[in-house]
Amino acid sequence: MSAMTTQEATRQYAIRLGDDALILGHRLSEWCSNAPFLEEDLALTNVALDFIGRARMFYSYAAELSGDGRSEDSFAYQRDCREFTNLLMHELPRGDFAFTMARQYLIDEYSLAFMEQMLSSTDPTLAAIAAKAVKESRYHLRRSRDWVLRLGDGTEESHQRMQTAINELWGYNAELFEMDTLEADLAGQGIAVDTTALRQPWSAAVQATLAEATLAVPETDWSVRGGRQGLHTESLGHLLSELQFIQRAYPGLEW
Amino acid sequence: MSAMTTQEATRQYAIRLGDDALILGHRLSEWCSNAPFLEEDLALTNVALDFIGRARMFYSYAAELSGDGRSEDSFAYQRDCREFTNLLMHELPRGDFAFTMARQYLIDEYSLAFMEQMLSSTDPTLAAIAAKAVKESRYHLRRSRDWVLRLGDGTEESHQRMQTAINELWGYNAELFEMDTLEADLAGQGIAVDTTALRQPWSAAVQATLAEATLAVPETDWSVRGGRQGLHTESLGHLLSELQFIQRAYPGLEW
Amino acid sequence: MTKIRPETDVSPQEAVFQTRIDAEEKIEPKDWMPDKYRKNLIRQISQHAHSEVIGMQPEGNWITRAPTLHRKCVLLAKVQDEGGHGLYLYSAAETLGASREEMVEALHAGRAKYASIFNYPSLTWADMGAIGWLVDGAAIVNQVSLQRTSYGPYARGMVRICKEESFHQRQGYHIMMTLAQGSAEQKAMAQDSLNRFWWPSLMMFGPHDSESAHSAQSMKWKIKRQSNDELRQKFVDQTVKQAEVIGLTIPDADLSWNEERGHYDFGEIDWEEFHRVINGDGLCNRQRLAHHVKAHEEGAWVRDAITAYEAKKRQRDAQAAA
Amino acid sequence: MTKIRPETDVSPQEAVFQTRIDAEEKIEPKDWMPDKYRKNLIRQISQHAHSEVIGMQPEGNWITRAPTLHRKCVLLAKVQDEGGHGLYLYSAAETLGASREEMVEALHAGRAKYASIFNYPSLTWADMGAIGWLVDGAAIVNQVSLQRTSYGPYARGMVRICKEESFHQRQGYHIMMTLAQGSAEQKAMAQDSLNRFWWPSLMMFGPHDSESAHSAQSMKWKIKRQSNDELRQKFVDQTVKQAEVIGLTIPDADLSWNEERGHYDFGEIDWEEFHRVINGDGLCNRQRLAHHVKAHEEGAWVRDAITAYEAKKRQRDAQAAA
Repeated sequence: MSAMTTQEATRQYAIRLGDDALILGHRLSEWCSNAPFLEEDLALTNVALDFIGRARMFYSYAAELSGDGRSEDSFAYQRDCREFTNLLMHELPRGDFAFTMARQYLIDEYSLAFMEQMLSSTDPTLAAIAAKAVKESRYHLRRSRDWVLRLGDGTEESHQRMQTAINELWGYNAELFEMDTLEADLAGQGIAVDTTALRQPWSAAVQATLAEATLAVPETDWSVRGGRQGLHTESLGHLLSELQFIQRAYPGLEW
Repeated sequence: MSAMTTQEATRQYAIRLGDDALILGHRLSEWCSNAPFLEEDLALTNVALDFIGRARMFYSYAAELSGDGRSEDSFAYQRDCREFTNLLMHELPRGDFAFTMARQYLIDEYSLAFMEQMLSSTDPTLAAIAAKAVKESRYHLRRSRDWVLRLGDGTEESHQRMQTAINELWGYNAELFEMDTLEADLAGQGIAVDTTALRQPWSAAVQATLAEATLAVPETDWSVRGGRQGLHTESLGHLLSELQFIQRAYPGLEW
Repeated sequence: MTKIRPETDVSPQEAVFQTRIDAEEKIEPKDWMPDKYRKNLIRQISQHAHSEVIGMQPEGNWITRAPTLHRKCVLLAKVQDEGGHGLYLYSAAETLGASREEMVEALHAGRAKYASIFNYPSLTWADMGAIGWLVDGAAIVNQVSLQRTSYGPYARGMVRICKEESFHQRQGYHIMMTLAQGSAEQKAMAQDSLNRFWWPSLMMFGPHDSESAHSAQSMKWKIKRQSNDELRQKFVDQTVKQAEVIGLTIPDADLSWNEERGHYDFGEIDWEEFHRVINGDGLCNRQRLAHHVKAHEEGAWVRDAITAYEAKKRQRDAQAAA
Repeated sequence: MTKIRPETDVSPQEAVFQTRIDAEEKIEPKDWMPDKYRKNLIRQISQHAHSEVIGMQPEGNWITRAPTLHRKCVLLAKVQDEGGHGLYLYSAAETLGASREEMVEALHAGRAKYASIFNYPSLTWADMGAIGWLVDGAAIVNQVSLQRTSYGPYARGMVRICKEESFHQRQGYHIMMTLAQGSAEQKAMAQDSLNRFWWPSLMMFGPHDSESAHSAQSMKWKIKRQSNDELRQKFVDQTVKQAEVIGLTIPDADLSWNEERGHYDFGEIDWEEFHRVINGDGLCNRQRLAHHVKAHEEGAWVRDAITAYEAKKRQRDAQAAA
């Protein structure tokens, strides 16, 4: 890290957060016209829009810090799998509605706490993004928490599906709260969020929700990591071939 | 057609046949590691390989007739949806195993008859391709016909699935036997196959198979067409974004 | 063709109803109305709702592939708006006594239709332009006219919908303009898309007035306010100029300005294609319906879960209150 | 660690068996063999079979995206060969009394393992090179040694498999060579892939001899013919040179030629990672198993249909004969 300026570290940090938001927004957008009923279709689209909007803000900031003519779209459309640094939970295929909602809930709990911390970032752009995101995340969390309750404490089938989803997601939790030197250094400067500190309150909140939803906290002993180093599941590459098709097939044009 | 040389017409004809083979081969290749049992996985891969191999022969011939430095890969990787001219049946998503096998059977009956005719094409390259393809198609047809029998006359579920598949495919039959002026002119010169003449024997063979498989011949009054004019179902674009990803993302390189 | 019933067999109630219609009063849900008026409206509004919902598919098809993040957001929001229009319209139909479940069931069973334009596929990004510009453009022409329709909830729904649609139409036109000003490939893509969507857009207004079922009675009841041909002419007149501005060519050799009529003359629509596509020969008919059925069926367990959860909650609340 | 049982409690049958082994005779399916020999072999052969079958997934992942039609065909054929190896191996295990169904069930239940290398994802096209070059390369070193294994069907299976594997290894190396000679992006892609697959390939040979369970008894029974560390050294020695030829760098700062040993010295393997990945923390563990289970479950109705069809056919044949 000694060789990296704070500006470069911040730029990379913004790209990471942009990647998280874009990839999750993409997975949510896949629900469009596929939701269990029309009202939910619109609601999911809303959340997708918020996340893609968030990605645009982070990428725009990264572009500004790059200062080499790159735009928000450069980051979304012109990097391959190994350059994407989203945390793995965001990229997992959408699965069934229980899986999508379980993931959304785990991420919304995380995201709200994260953005509340980022409000006081010494980097004014990051703080400003957080100010917008925090309001969205409050709404997202209310919704996704409700769904965990409704599906967990609904029918036998919905309970089973929600429990399976939570189990399948559980090993991706750990990565949310790990920091490499880049993030630790930025956190030390008051720029980045110290995610290790979010773990305890997050766990408490999630456990309370699972209990209320009559769901068991998984006793899983596995955990998968790698997103921040560009190590992904195989699903991400397929997502990118879709996401980037036009820009790759017709490079360098205005749309 | 008066403005088009025979060479140009033959080139376009070769691309059409290449497109049919590539797109079907792609759909078959999607089964790799997904078949109902291992032996069938290998068999499906074999058929996929034959069709992709066939595409390479047709595209190579088209490249030769183009005489402008294009290769077989130019046709596969550097054309967008509207330029692909495969008949629609080939591009439909793979569906369940019954759908894949029903389509394969309908196409194998067609393909064998087609290639038997193309054996006597006055164009020696097309005739040579047919000589190889005809042997493959005999094997393909034996296999896919067997599957129609086994699934049609197997369990109630397999019967139902096979009947549904046949019903869903039926409206794509008509296009197999239609010719535009390009093909009619080439057929008149003894180069292309007169597919209108294949319809009767094809129908008789298919009806006999369906009867043996205890399946009903659909009384469908719909038919969809457009492939030869580059009009497709929406699934083709997604197939291409996958198929072409590397060449689009890293253009102009050797692999 | 539905005949207008002669005045002689009109009941007193019906006469009053017609007087209110003639006076441009709005009919409201609790008002008396002839059975046929109700049925006709349910048919029309639910078809309109289904069209909005099925119409999410051809555009939804490009959300994951939109060429910029900005365009992606605009497209997502647009498709979301369409779903929202579907919701208003289902609600409007519900005020007439049709349940959403019944309407969806009628769609799945093939008894209710949706606009046949959505049986055409979206094959390139330019189609996101053409659909916004032409398909929404044609819809607006129709819907502006329906803002004055006689049934209150429907008329008010149209006011709200028209505002959003005209926004969509401008966005679609902007996509086409950008492509038309772009590379040769992009311009060709835009022209190709116009070629494919032009005639189907004209078909959206329905058969010629002389061939149109339901029309005469609908005009009398002011469910419809302008005839198919009048609306179609209006659409052609405005769209030809828009095409000129961005340098695209309307694919109609017979198109020419008729000084005398003050309108564009245009070529004959291929009604055979119209009927073929409506009756099942479009590139996407089966896929559109199958997509909707699949989402609906896959969502059944979720809807059941809500019902079960709400019941448990009511029971708990009741026990707490006891 | 399995201990070699002292000679004293060896039965006469077992002594004869060991004499045959020592004389390099092949044991055949109908021959008497100790129960533990049988179980040990079933475990090893079925794990080997599962590895071939699960190994279809990381490469299958790139079939639809291969960059040229030629490479696509080669890759398809390769993945097909892997499935074929799975088949030979299942058959070899079946000669020992294990049914394919049982073996697949053991895989799905997590009782049977597959090579942990396949818990790593294939993320770029270069991985098709690295997997062929390194993973097949490592497999060959092991399998060449197993051509002399004491169980006849397994030894003969290995002969056949080795021929195809060495073909695959050359294809993989050729992909890497092409990339290494390509653009800067391609070269970086190749190097990145080597970086990711190098250490996991060394782990394929299993724990150090001093830590290896089953090994001593397996060596005595000549199920294994060379130790994990011997095989690993052989792989390192041959691969380092191959990397040099195409200008890629082995990601090991401790790698150096040891003149005295006549071998390369190399750095310590991260055994913690090895155990983490084997025990569930790899990027693809759950996905690999879920993929296999899903295909198997989705194929159930097809397998049932075959059974039903064959039964009907037998019945018809019997009636015809009666």
